[in-house]
Amino acid sequence: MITVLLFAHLQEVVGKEKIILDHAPTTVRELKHQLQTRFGFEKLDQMMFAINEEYAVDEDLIKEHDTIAIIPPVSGG
Amino acid sequence: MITVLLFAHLQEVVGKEKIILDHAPTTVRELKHQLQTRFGFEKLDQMMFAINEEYAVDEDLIKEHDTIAIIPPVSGG
Amino acid sequence: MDEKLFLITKEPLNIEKIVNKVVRPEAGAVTTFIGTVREFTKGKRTLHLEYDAYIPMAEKQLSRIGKEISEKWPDAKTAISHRIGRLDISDIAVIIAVSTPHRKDAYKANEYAIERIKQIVPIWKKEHWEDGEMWIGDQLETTQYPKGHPEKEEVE
Amino acid sequence: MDEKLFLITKEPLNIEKIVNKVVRPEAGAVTTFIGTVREFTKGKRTLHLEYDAYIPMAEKQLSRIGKEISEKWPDAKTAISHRIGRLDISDIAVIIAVSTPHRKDAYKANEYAIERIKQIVPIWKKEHWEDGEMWIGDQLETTQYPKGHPEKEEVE
Repeated sequence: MITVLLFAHLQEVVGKEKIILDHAPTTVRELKHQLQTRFGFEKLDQMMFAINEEYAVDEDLIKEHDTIAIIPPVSGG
Repeated sequence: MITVLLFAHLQEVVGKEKIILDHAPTTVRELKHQLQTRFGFEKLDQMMFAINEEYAVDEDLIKEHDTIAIIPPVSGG
Repeated sequence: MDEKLFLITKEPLNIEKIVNKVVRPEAGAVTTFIGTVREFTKGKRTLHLEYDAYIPMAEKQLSRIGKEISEKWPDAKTAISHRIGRLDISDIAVIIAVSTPHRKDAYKANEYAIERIKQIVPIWKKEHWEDGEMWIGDQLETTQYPKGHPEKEEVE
Repeated sequence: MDEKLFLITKEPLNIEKIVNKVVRPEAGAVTTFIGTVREFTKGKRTLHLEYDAYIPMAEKQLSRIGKEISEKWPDAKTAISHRIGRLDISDIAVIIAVSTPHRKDAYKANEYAIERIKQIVPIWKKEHWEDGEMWIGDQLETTQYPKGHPEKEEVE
């Protein structure tokens, strides 16, 4: 099981703060693929991803119980 | 009559906040000369001068009742 | 809680308090950057803003910026607080305070901090205008993250 | 009195108050420079400082710096307060606050202000050390005023 956190417009579009997936995808790339095909997420190429609060690249591995965050382009400051 | 204001170490060396001169020298250059010869001021070339709160050059004219300030290199900030 | 050098908070920000976190006998200069809510952006009037953040990660990223600054300017000490939630015009969104022994470094390190905040800290701003609202992305408008992540030198 | 944008005062300086003089709906960025009394300068320990000023002229010169900034950065608003009298370690000697619509200008204009203060504002610092005291002159150590006055471009 993994948790996928949503923020900003993604949170509003999906209507949830997080998505729980029963089975951990093997990599960030595989997670993106699932989000696109199963949940219809768009423009994931413009998002950053974090695993357990650290930025991750497509090749990074996802483990059971990891917390993934989808991070749209930031606009703080 | 003119007033010559002293600050910082000059004030301490001379032991006064100002000097009153009965007769106004004609220019800043002439004032410097008087300060050197009559009062023994040293290193006046390293000082700036102001007439009525504005920086002045050697050629600037001094009028009756003007307030002159001798301004050592500044060190604010 | 608010003694943290790197803080995301829903409370109004106090400049004095944040400056005091970096004032030290060996530092003669403190620069601060105070980001306030601007009413007009490119002619469009903002009514108010809303900030969201991935709080624990945002605080980690702020503290990483502090570490980067200490590597580049070893004598610098940095404190950053960012407010989230609803903010009105002229409210303070972010305060960056950097103290250094000498002033030039304090300016440079401070400017470095705000640039990095706009690159790597997971905080998002929603503009509320008279005719609508929108989450704002990628203010710098220079990066598109074609690979879905910031370049190596940006995240390392 | 202390609503003045350009002020020489014997009272302790309040950052919030000075920042508030320049916060405006059209400005999104405020930078401040806070000069504090440093304990060690080139290995020598300062016990406390004393500042003297030619007050009316110093305020005029500060306000001229504000004018110069408005000429270089037309959207900037500047406030500067400098404290005089006795100051202890970490006390605030000077606060410069500059607000601008965009941040880069706020840094540049602020740094311009502190450089100009060190050139043209008649304020003097006396260092008190364990083994003596001295009025400090010409901190920049770059100009000698061989003609007894700053160069034209410095005073115009």
